[in-house]
Amino acid sequence: MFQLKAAVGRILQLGLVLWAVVTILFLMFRLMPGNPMAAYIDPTFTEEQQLALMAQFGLDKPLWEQYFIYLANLVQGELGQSFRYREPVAERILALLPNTLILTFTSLIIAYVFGVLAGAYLAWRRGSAVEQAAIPVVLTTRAMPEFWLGMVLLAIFSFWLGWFPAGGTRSAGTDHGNLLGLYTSADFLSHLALPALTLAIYSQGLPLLLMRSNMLDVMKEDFVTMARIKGLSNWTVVVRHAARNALLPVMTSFAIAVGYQLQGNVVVESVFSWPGLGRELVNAVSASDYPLAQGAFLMIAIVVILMNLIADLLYALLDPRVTHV
Amino acid sequence: MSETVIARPALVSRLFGALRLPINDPFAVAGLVIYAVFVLTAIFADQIAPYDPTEILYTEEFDLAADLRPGEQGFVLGTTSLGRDIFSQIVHGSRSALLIGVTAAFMVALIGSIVGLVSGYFGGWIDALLMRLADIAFGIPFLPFVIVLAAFLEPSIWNVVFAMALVLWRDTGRVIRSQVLTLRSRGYVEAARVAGSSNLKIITRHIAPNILPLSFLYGSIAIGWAILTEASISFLGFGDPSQISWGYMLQDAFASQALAKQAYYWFVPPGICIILVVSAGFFITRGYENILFPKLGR
Amino acid sequence: MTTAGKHRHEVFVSARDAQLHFRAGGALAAMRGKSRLIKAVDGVSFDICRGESVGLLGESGCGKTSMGRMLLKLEEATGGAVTFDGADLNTLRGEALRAFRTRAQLIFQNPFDAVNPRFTIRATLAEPLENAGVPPAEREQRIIAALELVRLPNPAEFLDRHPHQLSGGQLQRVVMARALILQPDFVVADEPVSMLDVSVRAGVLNVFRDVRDRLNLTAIYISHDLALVRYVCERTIVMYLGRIMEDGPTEDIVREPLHPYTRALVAAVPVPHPDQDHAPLPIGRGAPDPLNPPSGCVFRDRCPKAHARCAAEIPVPRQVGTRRVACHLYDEAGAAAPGKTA
Amino acid sequence: MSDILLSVRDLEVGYKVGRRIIHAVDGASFDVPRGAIVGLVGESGCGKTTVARALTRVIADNALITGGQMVFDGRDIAALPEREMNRLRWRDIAFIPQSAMNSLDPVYTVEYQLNEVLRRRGGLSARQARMRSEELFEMVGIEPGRLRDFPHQFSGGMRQRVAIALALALNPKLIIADEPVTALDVIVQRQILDQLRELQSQLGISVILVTHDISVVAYVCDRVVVMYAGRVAEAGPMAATITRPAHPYTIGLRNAFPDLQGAADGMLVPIEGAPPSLVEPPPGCRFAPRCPFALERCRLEVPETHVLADGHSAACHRSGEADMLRAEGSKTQTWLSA
Repeated sequence: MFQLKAAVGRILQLGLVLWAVVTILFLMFRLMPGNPMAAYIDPTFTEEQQLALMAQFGLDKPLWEQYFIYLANLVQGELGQSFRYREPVAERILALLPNTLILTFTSLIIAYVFGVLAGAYLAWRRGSAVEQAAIPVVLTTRAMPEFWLGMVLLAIFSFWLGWFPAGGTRSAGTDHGNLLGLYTSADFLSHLALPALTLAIYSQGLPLLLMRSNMLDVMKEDFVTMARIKGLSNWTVVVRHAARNALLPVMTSFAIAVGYQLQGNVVVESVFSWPGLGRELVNAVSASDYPLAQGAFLMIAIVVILMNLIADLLYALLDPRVTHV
Repeated sequence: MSETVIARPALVSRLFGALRLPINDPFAVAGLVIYAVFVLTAIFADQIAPYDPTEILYTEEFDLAADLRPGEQGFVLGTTSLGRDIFSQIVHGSRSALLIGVTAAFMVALIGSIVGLVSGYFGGWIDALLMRLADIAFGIPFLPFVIVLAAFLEPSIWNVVFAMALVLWRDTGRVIRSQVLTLRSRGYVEAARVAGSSNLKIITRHIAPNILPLSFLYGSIAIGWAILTEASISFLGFGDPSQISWGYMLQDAFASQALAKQAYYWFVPPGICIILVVSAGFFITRGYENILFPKLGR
Repeated sequence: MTTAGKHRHEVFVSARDAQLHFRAGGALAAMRGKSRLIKAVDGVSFDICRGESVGLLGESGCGKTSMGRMLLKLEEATGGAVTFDGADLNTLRGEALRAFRTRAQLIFQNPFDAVNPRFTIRATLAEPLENAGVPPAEREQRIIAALELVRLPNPAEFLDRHPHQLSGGQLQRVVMARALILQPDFVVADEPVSMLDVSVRAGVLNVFRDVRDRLNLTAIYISHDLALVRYVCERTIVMYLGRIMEDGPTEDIVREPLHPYTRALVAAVPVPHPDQDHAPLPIGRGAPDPLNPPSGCVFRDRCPKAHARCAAEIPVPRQVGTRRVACHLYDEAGAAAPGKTA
Repeated sequence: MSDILLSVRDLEVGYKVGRRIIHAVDGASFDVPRGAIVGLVGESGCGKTTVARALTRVIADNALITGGQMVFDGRDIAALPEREMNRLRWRDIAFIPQSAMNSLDPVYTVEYQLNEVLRRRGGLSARQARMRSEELFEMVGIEPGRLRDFPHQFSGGMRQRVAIALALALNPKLIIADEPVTALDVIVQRQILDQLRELQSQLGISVILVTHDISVVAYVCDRVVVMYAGRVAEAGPMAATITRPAHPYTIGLRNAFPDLQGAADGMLVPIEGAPPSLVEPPPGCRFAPRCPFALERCRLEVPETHVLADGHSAACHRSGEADMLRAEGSKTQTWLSA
């Protein structure tokens, strides 16, 4: 039986972490040099708007009171107004989230499918020339700045060969109706290709190396030796016993990788002008649009924390040693 | 006490022995060689670089030496759109990389090791507190955090170091803590307790020498992280414009349409340099791949 | 003190209703509701007189090692008291604790784990001397003397070697030498030969017996092996799931075990000759589960003689002849021998 | 049909360490009769476990069988092509490991792991496999209801019973049990040994019981093979070998073993020294450096195996003087002066 109690405990714990991150965010934006009110009030707002915001965020009150107002606003999903877009931050962020998620998941799924298979293969071919050559190459992909890889791919496939567009999610003048229509269109997919490939190349190293080293560890386990002594076929030994056991931590790493990836997206989205959370964060910070920056940061943090939680739950669900006590 | 003075050389040699540098692994050797070249380049940058990296150069015909291809007019790697020597920028870029890499790695390894040691050895409420702090650090998205921090603080390469010290100790701290937990249950640590050794003595004599290799491994990984982070931050335009770094060069190239101009000589070399230095750290720690993703090593 | 039989000396080490309870999985697991209370030691009382050697016998998970660690203040009792030479170990601090650390020593189970692999034998043996403030000039001589005491031939040759250059038997002697170098009066040996090969075990056991007699040590010998305990201890305390089942002269326990658990234990010990009893053991199948011990007598779920009372009431140890037995079978006999309960 | 199920002759198994080959087993010969339990006994590093694994031909990556024969039921396992060897595995030769915890795959139920063997290796249908699994669990004394449990849900003793059930699954002719009770407490150990002995005699299987514990051998074995430093020192019927040992090593071992039924004041006598390094073993008898009876000859010449009586043999130059060795060897003084 799945342990509900343990899961609830973990959720509470991560709730605590979320609260801490929110608090750090509050302090960061309030204690920054200069006028703390600048975090919420654009000097170009009309006086009326300024007063309304002052009241909403209690900016005339002492810091601790502001903090509680800030928390109360957060709980209601109230993140303030973007200076640049003159629209609620929450709406803006929720509109950008799908773009980021689709890029993240597409690239990670590619990376994991490739990484798991290649990792298992390299473990199986341990000591061979292929393995000797592959590992340094994989380590090198982990050492690349993602945005640089994106730049190289852009220079080659977009500017030189002209196979893929250079940025954005759709070509000018196209309209695909709703989101589903957009995401399934060929135009969108050709825009997605390069950024997804960039992130996939960077990310595949993690599942690959993890799968390989887990496999190598599992292959040393007694139960694998026993499977051989039982006369089971090589396929059964390697796939059903070694790979099945090695896969467990790789699966849970997927969720954590989503969290990591989201941070890496910040640069890759900028290179490919991909209208996602990361690029929005960068632009907002550059343009001193603090409410928007704060909101984007918060959203990314929430996904990171959520993914940490999912990783734990996944682990508990997949490992019988945790599930069946 | 005279005894400690005598014991010191032995301790030092023991510490170095503890690092167990993998000199029979060709990739590790390659990594060490890359590090050596990198460090030498950084130290002698002024002697190696033919020009000041920020100086705007002119050709013999007194034209702006802009967008020259490699080899033209004697510029080994060509020039930028503003007429600066790319090769000199590469050479000087190694300075900021070294500076950031080493200080950040040192901070991360130091803080992580101390947290891990204290948390693992003493346990109890200190452990609970430190590990909750680590949980929080794991909840902070690192790159966005650096961006926001860099935006609020004066542009400086130290922002990256500061941010890394604030956040990235978590990985090192956790792993070292679990290592300390195993060590603490070893018979010889218990034996030292029974023999009446103080906590300080047990930590310095029996535990620290065993975790030093791990700190070192994390340090070399952190060098790579620091350089990559600085590159990302500079690329996004939050770097220190007065300091030439590889990330700054890439941003300059990207913003100056180098991709469309097919100016590979401009944006490829800095990338290669970053890859070389970062992968050097990975090569040295090869065989310890698990430490690349500590959160997963349950 | 009636249990001590021939020892009519003062009580040196004693446990009074000693408990060691802890939560498995640490504080974090407790917060998540994952942990459970483990009663490693649960209400153990005994007195050990100066110069006595006592075996703590039991299966894995019976609490014998935890009890041994409490006697050395490596764990603190969570209930009851453990005293050493009249001092309560839980309140021992500062100078008194330092003095205790020189007087009470531990001999480890696994010699390869018990010495720091980076240290030479000299450095290993010097550590307790440094802590005790022995001047450097005297140390070498004390180290050699300690190694001679444990009959390590040509001790000077070993001083600069590292542990991996020694055999298990040699290393275990080094571990014993380290325990003895400060001339303690109390030693706890935790399965000191279980990791060693049979052909060298006897040598280490003989050294242990010899040194104990020569230094008039009070010794606790923790083991799962009755035959070994019999070789080194005149008195044995049999534990099961954190409690004492039977306590008395070893020879009496071997010849005529009283507690049903001890009976099964004695019957189960294999002997190295062909003519032995193959009758089924007088004990139920299954294994002790420290997480869910039965109510009343912790042994009742495997006991062939369990009756209703065993589930309802925890048996109190009673004097039965030379021994103390915690079993409801002896309730009347216990009533005959007056007054001695925990 | 011969009475001998397995005949091992001059078996050599080496481990590649760097460029050298270190022989963990260096010319071991012994027989396993049908329907008998043979104890393979010796101290750590004597090669007993290596022999056991060599019989399955599933050995460490750096290990190799460098010589000798293992004639099993008329066929030499050492020379069998891998395909045919694999056909033999588990159907004819099964294995009980020391730690069933590590030898059962943690992510599958016990039923899955029994099924795997029964169906993939035994060719049973799903229904047959289910019936056989239940039958096997009943044989080893576990409720069939626990088939659906995962390995970690069993106690140490129960897991060892599961391992026995697995070994019996395909009715093998030989079961190799590698220290099957070493990790268990005495009471459970005794219960498992009783179970093993009972099933073995019921089914008429041969068992090789690898152990370091002479008491265990004395409790369950019919024959015993004593190994020392990669070679067989002495082999014979259990009772004869234990009561009338002929090799000085066996004699010494007996003195070193505590005996709960012996006199209370008996002294244990160690064998001084340690087993020789297998990297550079002594040229003659490998026990000679520790042997109180060693002659000049013992240090130079490898002793041959001398047959003493029906099936009892010892590899000792002085085995002709076995009675004297025994008499002298039982004295403490003999061993202390060595």
